[in-house]
Amino acid sequence: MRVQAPFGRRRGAVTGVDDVGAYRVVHVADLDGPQPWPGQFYMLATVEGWGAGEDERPFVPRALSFLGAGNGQLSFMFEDVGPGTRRLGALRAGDELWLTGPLGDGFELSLDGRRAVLAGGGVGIPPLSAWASILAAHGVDTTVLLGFRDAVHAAGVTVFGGGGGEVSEGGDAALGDGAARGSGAAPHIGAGSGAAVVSIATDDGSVGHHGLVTELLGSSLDADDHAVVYACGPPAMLEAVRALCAARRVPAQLALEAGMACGFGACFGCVVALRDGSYARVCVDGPVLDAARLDAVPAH
Amino acid sequence: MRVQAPFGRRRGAVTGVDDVGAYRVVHVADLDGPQPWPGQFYMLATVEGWGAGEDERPFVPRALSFLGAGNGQLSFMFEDVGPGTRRLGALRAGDELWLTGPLGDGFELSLDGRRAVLAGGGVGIPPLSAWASILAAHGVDTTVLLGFRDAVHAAGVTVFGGGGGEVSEGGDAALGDGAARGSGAAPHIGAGSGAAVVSIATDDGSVGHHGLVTELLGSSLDADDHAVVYACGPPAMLEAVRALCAARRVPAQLALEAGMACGFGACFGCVVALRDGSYARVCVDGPVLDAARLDAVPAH
Amino acid sequence: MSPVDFCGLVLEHPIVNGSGTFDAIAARRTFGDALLHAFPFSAFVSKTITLLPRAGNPPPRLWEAQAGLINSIGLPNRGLAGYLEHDLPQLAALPVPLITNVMGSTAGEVAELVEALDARDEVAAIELNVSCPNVKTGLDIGADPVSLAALIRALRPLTSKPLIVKLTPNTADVAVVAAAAEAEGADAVSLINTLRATAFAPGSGGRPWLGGVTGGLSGPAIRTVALAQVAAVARRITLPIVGMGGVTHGTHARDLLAAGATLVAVGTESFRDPAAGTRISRELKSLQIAESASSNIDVYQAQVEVDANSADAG
Amino acid sequence: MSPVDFCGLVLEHPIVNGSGTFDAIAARRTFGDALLHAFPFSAFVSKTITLLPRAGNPPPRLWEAQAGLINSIGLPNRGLAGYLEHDLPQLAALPVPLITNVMGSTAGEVAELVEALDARDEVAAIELNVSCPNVKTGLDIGADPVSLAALIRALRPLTSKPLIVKLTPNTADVAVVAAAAEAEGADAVSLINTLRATAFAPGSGGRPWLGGVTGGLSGPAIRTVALAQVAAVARRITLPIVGMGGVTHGTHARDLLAAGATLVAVGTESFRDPAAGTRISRELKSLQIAESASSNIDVYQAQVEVDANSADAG
Ligand SMILES: Cc1cc2nc3c(=O)[nH]c(=O)nc-3n(C[C@H](O)[C@H](O)[C@H](O)COP(=O)(O)OP(=O)(O)OC[C@H]3O[C@@H](n4cnc5c(N)ncnc54)[C@H](O)[C@@H]3O)c2cc1C
Ligand SMILES: Cc1cc2nc3c(=O)[nH]c(=O)nc-3n(C[C@H](O)[C@H](O)[C@H](O)COP(=O)(O)OP(=O)(O)OC[C@H]3O[C@@H](n4cnc5c(N)ncnc54)[C@H](O)[C@@H]3O)c2cc1C
Ligand SMILES: Cc1cc2nc3c(=O)[nH]c(=O)nc-3n(C[C@H](O)[C@H](O)[C@H](O)COP(=O)(O)O)c2cc1C
Ligand SMILES: Cc1cc2nc3c(=O)[nH]c(=O)nc-3n(C[C@H](O)[C@H](O)[C@H](O)COP(=O)(O)O)c2cc1C
Ligand code: FES
Ligand code: FES
Repeated sequence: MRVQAPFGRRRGAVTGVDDVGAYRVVHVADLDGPQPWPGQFYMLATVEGWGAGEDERPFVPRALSFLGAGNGQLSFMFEDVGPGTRRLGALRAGDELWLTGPLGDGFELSLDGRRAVLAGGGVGIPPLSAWASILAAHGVDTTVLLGFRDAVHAAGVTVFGGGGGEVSEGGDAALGDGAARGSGAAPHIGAGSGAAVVSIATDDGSVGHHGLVTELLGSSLDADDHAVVYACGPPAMLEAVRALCAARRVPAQLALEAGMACGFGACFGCVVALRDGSYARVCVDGPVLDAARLDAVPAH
Repeated sequence: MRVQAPFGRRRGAVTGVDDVGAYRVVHVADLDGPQPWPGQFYMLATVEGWGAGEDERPFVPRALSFLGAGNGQLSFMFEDVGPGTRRLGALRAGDELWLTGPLGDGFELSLDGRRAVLAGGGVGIPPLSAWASILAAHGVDTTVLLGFRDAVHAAGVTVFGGGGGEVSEGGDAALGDGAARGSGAAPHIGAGSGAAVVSIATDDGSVGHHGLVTELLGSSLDADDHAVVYACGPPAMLEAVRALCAARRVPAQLALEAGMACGFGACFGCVVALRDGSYARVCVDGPVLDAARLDAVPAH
Repeated sequence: MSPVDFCGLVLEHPIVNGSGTFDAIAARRTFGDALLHAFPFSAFVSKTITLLPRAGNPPPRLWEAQAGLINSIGLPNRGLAGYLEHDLPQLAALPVPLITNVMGSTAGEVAELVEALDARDEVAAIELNVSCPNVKTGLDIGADPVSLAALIRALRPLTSKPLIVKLTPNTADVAVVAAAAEAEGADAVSLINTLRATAFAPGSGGRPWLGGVTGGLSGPAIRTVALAQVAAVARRITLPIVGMGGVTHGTHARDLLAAGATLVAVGTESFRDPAAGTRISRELKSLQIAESASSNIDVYQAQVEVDANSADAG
Repeated sequence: MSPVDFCGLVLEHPIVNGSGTFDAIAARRTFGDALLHAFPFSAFVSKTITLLPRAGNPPPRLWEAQAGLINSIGLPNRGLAGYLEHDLPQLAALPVPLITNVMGSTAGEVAELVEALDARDEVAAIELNVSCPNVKTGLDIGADPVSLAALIRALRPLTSKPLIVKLTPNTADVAVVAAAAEAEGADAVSLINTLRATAFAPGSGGRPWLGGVTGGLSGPAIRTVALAQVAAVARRITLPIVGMGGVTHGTHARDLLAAGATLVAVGTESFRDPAAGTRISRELKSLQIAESASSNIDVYQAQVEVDANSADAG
């Protein structure tokens, strides 16, 4: 599912900044931009000071999924992993960003009566959180399974159920009736009330299940495999999800990452190898791809 | 006159920032650095955000004369003329600088009974102001002639008589007894009390003489040419001072500028053509050169 | 800005795209018809087309360098037949003339490409990418004036469309190569292509990051190298030149034009700013207006004189 | 860090300076004896010396580029006699071995330089700068394997000191040139020298900024080009290599060593940080300790595995 972007990059002012666990959430004014679809992303660069980080980088803009969108605002969530996210993390209200988007293909709402399972972790949260809001708005009951390093990172789960760029409380529990929170106009395609049940796994056991999120996913699918899995997270996790779903013949949609320069198909830099031997550009053919098209999720 | 620098660059935190007319004055902590000599300079770069300005510059550090030094602090004064000074102008208290220096040869105290005339303008003020303090401390009466674009720039004159990095009031008048302000240990080599009389010329006549500072200098030397002229300012002004002094056989010391990469003789980039046909490196053979060594002050 | 004549093509302004740096088909999917209404270039240069389809290099294909980017894309394309069938109709719908860029590993391959494109009205001009190793010498054909001359000699009779030779910068004296292209009847040259470069995976102890091992450096880092090469070529030949390399602003375009280029191509900057072509052509136009307003007196010199006469300049 | 053997010289660490980027005599005037106590390089490479004195190019000589610097210094030096009389005694007082870099515009000139330096005990090794145009071809001698081979053949018998050939990067295939140097008995090669580049005075409508018109680009902008060239040369020859180009951090030095260099030279970074050599050799040492601590298991791979096994990685 794709919403087209205005042509070119545009400026947007930062309206606020939050810390959510180990993550930074930045809210940006985007008054004239279209409403994006979950799984889509934006290319972002700061207007000032882009280029003077470690090793004279960043140079190209950075791809970030939107976490929330609405009321003329977009929000993004990230962790400091390099010069680009470090610079973005230094943004304060009033600072300006260049943004291009929404870009790429988002998740497909093709449940065919199956239940929705959202699996992911770390900075894979934003598209899943945005997706959970849409599913809730459509009255789809969802199971959300998230893996984190530890409790500090797991606090990132609180963005779930926020929608529209706001951040509300949440945790390892049902988030309540989602339809009430989502955009009222959405058709009620789900069988349920749009409730989301979130389970967490942590590496160190400090919150939720002590172990991997794929263990939660395995148990969940063992219990009921009439599901579609929507996943986003680090490559190794996505590959584990892919393999697990493939083995159980459960359809899965994976929101991939790749090093990008342009985000709109111009550079052919962001490819992932497909099962048929060809390469797909993650930015225009994805970032959400049907897991069946991949033999494996590459390590980078 | 040269004070040697500690080897290598060192970090210093900005302790304060002032606006003085059209100029910015930045104060930097330099607890362990030596006391520099007027006319010497430092190579400066910000620790963060150097390199992301217009056209991905600045890359190399920028040469700035010190305006004041003492009490573990250095101060610098500049106007925004490009990406380097723009970035320096964005510094706030607590931000950090890389600094190397003091560098180069400063002014020589070789009056031989002549009076001291300081002539300059614009961002040529810092070395003259520092020099005026030393001359005052030595009991030398000085005539200070400064040219500015307009009243806003002329307000820069208030740094005169400050010394030690502090900024006091001042203007188109005698600044009083300088020895009292300078470092008490200086020998009293001057015939006078160390008073400085400052005259200003502005392009638009909004303050002081309506015209060029070289007109003030001409009149002053017409009245009494038993003088040494110390000058610093834009190339065209320095060249006018040089020509005027040469015609009157008045010795002059010119504090030159040149595009620099290193500031310590390493790159051979900052040369100026000498009368004898050779090139001198402004950073190690200057920046203060005896005017008699030059045929002309080059435009850049 | 008055229209520009480039090998008989009348273009609205001097800014085109660098081959392989703008996929107008993907951009239309992303930005919709807005792309056509505000198309950033005065002519569209296709990515390099080869006779047979190519998948391109394995990822990673990009490395972010200092003020630049290394790519080892590996010229993925559908091949000639796929280009003619799928891409050409869509590219013909663009509001500007189409320049098709081709490469072959033998003269025969290139000849086949040129003949096929010569037959298509949608193609306004042909650009020849000669950054391709000569099977005998191992050197890029474009690095060696002798191989290049032989190639152009073979191709020139095959088309009456403008033939642009895209030179490689990885050579000892690009002007000599350009002169060889001119002597054999090329209509224009374009330069610079990317500089050969590589990077290792962080902390890997020397494992090349790029799937293709070595790639090409583009972006601001190469701008001053591009300007020197364009100036050197312009001093040697009289053919029109498409100058490129690190252009991110109108001032850079103007420098390349001043160095002797007729057109300027924008590559990597479109990645950072999809509408960079439009912005840069506007910036260029303002500069040109400002310069002609000062009745051919050098604006900068005039400015310097003003400064020198101000009181500060004393 | 264990000492490094380079052509029989035992050096304390692998970091030296690039020729022409550190004037130890001027630095001593500026920094005093502190320079000797904390000398940043394990060997000192002089700037290029020619037979006769040279004043160098008219200013401006520097242009600040994107992540780099263009210089057109023009090899100012006192000439051989002046070097031997004035500079050599002061350079001999440095706490590290001295490598003297020379250039000549004819083979005879270079021979004279090499013979004179061979006679001086203070000189530990001779570096030959071959970025100098061949009067006949106009090409840099170092861009052409044939001219270079002839030159080395003539020089090799004149000295038993290590002879390092500083290659030019402005060539189609630097490995071929390096192989020619090896075949004729050079002891080592060093690369890369600066990339040919230029800039126009702002707003001048195309007037070259540099007094020397064209200059050479150095600094981070050329780092990835340097790494590709060093790797290409290391694949071709077995001689020790002095790798350089844009090194600003220990990681860059480590990359060049991983690519096959024995020593790494720091050039432009010393302008930004006079003690960069010391910093970079320390950074390199820490990296090497960290890597050997992981018992030859690739640290980064190990780290990746740790990440992949963390809960975030699912
Ligand atoms: C569609 C999409 C959506 C995304 N959404 C999010 C999100 O919502 N939140 C989030 O935090 N992240 C997101 N990412 C990931 C984010 O874009 C990348 O992690 C980005 O590279 C971070 O930039 P950086 O400069 O901080 O780190 P980088 O320095 O780019 O480091 C990230 C990785 O890039 C590689 N790398 C290191 N140096 C270089 C180099 N010089 N050149 C090329 N590669 C290098 C290494 O593998 C490194 O681990 C998304 C990515 C994509 C493609
Ligand atoms: C010894 C010494 C002492 C100095 N003291 C002071 C001082 O106290 N206060 C002060 O304000 N200034 C001082 N200067 C001048 C200051 O160092 C320069 O003006 C400096 O270049 C400003 O940097 P910038 O990036 O702001 O401007 P720049 O961009 O460097 O512009 C300044 C000039 O550099 C040239 N230029 C433009 N682009 C480039 C380029 N890419 N590469 C090379 N040159 C270019 C042009 O002529 C331009 O007018 C001093 C200089 C010297 C040598
Ligand atoms: C990602 C990428 C792909 C490219 N693909 C091609 C190509 O297919 N054919 C070609 O002739 N040049 C190709 N180039 C080179 C560009 O057309 C251009 O010559 C070069 O990038 C320098 O310009 P720039 O610095 O503005 O990018 C490519 C460059 C990049 C960055
Ligand atoms: C200002 C300057 C002067 C140089 N002078 C010489 C020289 O005299 N002889 C020489 O062989 N190389 C010279 N070089 C090239 C350097 O030794 C080095 O090869 C090049 O700068 C790349 O390294 P870097 O990026 O670390 O500076 C000079 C470089 C610079 C920047
Ligand atoms: S990021 Fe450029 S094609 Fe995908
Ligand atoms: S600035 Fe480098 S020698 Fe003077």
